Amino acid sequence: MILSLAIHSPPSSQASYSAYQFAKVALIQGHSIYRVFFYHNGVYHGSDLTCSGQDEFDLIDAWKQLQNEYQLDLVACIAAGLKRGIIDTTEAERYEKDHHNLGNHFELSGLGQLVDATVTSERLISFGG
Amino acid sequence: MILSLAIHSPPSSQASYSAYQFAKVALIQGHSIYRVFFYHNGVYHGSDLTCSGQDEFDLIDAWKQLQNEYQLDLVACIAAGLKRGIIDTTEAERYEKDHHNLGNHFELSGLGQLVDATVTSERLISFGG
Amino acid sequence: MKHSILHTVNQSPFSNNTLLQCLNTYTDGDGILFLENGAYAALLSQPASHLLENKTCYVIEVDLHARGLLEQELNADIQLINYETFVQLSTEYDVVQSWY
Amino acid sequence: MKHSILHTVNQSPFSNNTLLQCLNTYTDGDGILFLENGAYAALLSQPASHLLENKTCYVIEVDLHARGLLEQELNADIQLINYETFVQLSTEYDVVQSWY
Amino acid sequence: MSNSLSSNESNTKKSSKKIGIVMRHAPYGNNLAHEALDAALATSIYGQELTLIFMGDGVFQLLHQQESKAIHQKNLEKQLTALEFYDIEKVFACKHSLDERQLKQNNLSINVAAIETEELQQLLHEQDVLLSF
Amino acid sequence: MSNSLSSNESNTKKSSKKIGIVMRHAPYGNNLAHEALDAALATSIYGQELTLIFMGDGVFQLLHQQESKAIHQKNLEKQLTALEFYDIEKVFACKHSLDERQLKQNNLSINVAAIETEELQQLLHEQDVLLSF
Repeated sequence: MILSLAIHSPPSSQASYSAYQFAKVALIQGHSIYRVFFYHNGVYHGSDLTCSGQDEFDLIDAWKQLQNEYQLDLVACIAAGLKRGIIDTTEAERYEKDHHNLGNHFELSGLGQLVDATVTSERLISFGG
Repeated sequence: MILSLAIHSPPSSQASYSAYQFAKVALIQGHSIYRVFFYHNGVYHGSDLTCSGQDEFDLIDAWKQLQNEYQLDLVACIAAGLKRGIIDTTEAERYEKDHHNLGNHFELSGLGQLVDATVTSERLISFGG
Repeated sequence: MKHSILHTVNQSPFSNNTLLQCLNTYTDGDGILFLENGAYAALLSQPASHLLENKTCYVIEVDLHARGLLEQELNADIQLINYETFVQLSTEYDVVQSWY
Repeated sequence: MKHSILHTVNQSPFSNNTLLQCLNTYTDGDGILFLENGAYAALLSQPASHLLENKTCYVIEVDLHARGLLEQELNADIQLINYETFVQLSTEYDVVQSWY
Repeated sequence: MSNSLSSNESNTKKSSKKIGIVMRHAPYGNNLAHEALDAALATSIYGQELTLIFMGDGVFQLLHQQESKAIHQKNLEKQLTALEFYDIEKVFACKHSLDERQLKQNNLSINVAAIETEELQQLLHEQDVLLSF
Repeated sequence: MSNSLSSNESNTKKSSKKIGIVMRHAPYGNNLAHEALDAALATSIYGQELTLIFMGDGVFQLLHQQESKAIHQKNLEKQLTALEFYDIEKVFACKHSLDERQLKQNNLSINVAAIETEELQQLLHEQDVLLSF
C-alpha cells in the first residue's frame, strides 16, 4: 500500500520514535512510503547537528539510513523550519546566516507537499505529542 | 532580589514567552537575574539560525537584546543541547560537524550551573510545557 | 460511505482526557491502538477501563514492557501487538486518526 | 519552617488534571497563579471552579485577553494581574512551584 | 474493517478525497492551532474537499475577540475568518465540547455547525483521510 | 506570605538550602523524567540537601522491571537505583497517586516513603526551593 507519515513531535518525544519504527516496519513489509512530512516541532528532525552518545539510539541517524536504503522523501515544512532554526543553504543565504543545519537527506518545502501526500497516499498516519 | 529562571519548553511554547516577559519585567523592576538555565526542549532557544517573519515576535532576538542590555548569563545545558543539535564551535569540532548554531549570547555548560543558580538565587522560577 | 477508523492514543488516561474524547467518536467496526504513554490505558486501574468493554483495543507490547507494565494487572480485553501488526492494522482499517 | 508557595498552572483544566494535583498540595497562605492555557481555569464553567473557593488565585490578564476570555463568565474570586504583579508575587511568596 | 480492495480503488481517485482536519488543542499555549489552520488553508488552496472539525479544547480556537497582540502572537481569529475567503464552508464544532465550556454560537468568530455526538461520529467516519492536530 | 526580610536572610545562607525536585510526568513519552533525574544527581553531587517527590503519573517512573531497551531508550530504573550510591535517601511518593494506579511498594524499583496528602503538603512547604519536572 502507499503510505505517508506526518510527524509533529520533536525527536525527544517517543512519538517520533514510534513514527520511525512504523516507517521501517512498513518498508520491510513491502509497503511504499510516498513521503514523510515533518511539521510543527517535528521539523527539529531536520537538524544535522545532533550529537548522540555512544550508548544512545540516534533517531536522526536512523532516519538517514532508512532514507539511504529506500530513497525516502523526507520533507520538513519550510515555514515551520525557518521559525525553529532549521534551514538549508538557500535559506541561510536569504536570511544572511553564516551557517545552516539541514541534513542532506532532508528537504525544505511548503505545505503543498503535505496536501499532495495526503491526496496521493492510501493512508496518512500522524504522529504527535 | 536575586532570581534565576529554568526554562524547559521550546521557543514555540507560550511558556517560553512567559519566561521572557517575566525576566524583562523583573529586570526593569530592579531585580537581578543571576542566570537563565535552558534545559530539556528549552535548549532550542540557543539556536542562532531562527528566521522569524517581519510581522512575528522574535523571541530568540528578544533574549539577545535583553542579554546585551543586562549582561544576562544565558546557559543551555550541554548534554541536552548536544542531543538536540544545539552546539558551539568547540562541540562542532569534537563531533566533527561542519557547522554550529549556538548564538554568541549563549553558553553551553553542565547541570552544575543549574544547581549553582538554585543555591545562589533567592528564587528559582521554572517554565515548562 | 462509512469508513472504519483506527484510533491511536498516546496519552496517559490518568492525567488527561484524550482517551475520553476518542471514545466519544468510536463506533462499531473501529479499533483503538494504545502506544507510548497511551500504554497506561491497558492498566485495569485506569479510570476509563470499564469504557473499553466491547471495543476492539490493541496496545504495543514493547511500550508496556518498557514501562514495567507487564507485571501489573492488565485489561484482558486489550490485545498485545507489535509494530508489524500496527502497520497491518493501519492498512486494514480505512482511516487512521491520531489522538495526542 | 513552613514556607508559602506560589503555584503556577499553565494547563487547561478542561483537558488534564494538573490543576487538581496542584490543589492537592495547596495549604493556607499559598497562592495559585494561572497563566498561558491555565487562563481557562478562570472560566466559571471549568470543572474545578468550585474547588477554588477560599483560595488565593491570580490570572495573567493578557492571557485571558489573548484567548477572548474577558467576555466570558469568569470566576470572580480570581484576581486579574499583569506580569509586574507576577514578578512581585514570586518575591513575596517564599517558593515558586510550576505545574506544567 | 471494510473490504481492502474496494477501499484501494476509491482511494486512488486523486481528486475526490474527503479530507478531515481535527483540531483538539487550545490556541496560543503552543502554535499547533496556527499551524493546523495553515495546513487547512493549504489543503483548500490545492482544491481538496475539506472539512474542519473542532472538539475538546479545540473549540476555544473559535472564540471571538481574541486579542493575541497582548502576548505578541498572531491572531488566530484572522486566520479563521480567512477560511471563508477560501470557500471552506464545512466547519463543525462538537456541541458537547461547546456546552461543557458554556460557549454559545454568538461567542464565536465564524459560522460553525454545532453537532451532536452522533453526527460527529458520522462526520468523522465519512472522511477518506484525517489529519489530526 | 512570610516576612520577606527574614526570608531573604535565610535564603542567602548558601550551603543550607533544602532543594525539592518534583517529578510529575510519566517516563519515556518524552525524556523529561531522564533529564529530571540527571538534575537530581547533579544536585546531590554538588552536595545539596535534596528531596525527591514523585506524584501523579510521575510515580510510574518508580515501577520496577522497566525494559526500555525494547524502545531503544535509556533505562530510568538504572538512574533511579544510582541515586542510592549518591546518598539520596529522601525519596517520597504520593500515596494517593500510587493507590489510584494500584501500584504497591513491592512493584517499585527503589525504596520510597509513600506519604499521605497532608504529609506531602508539609514536605513541599518545608523546601527552600522547588524544581519542577
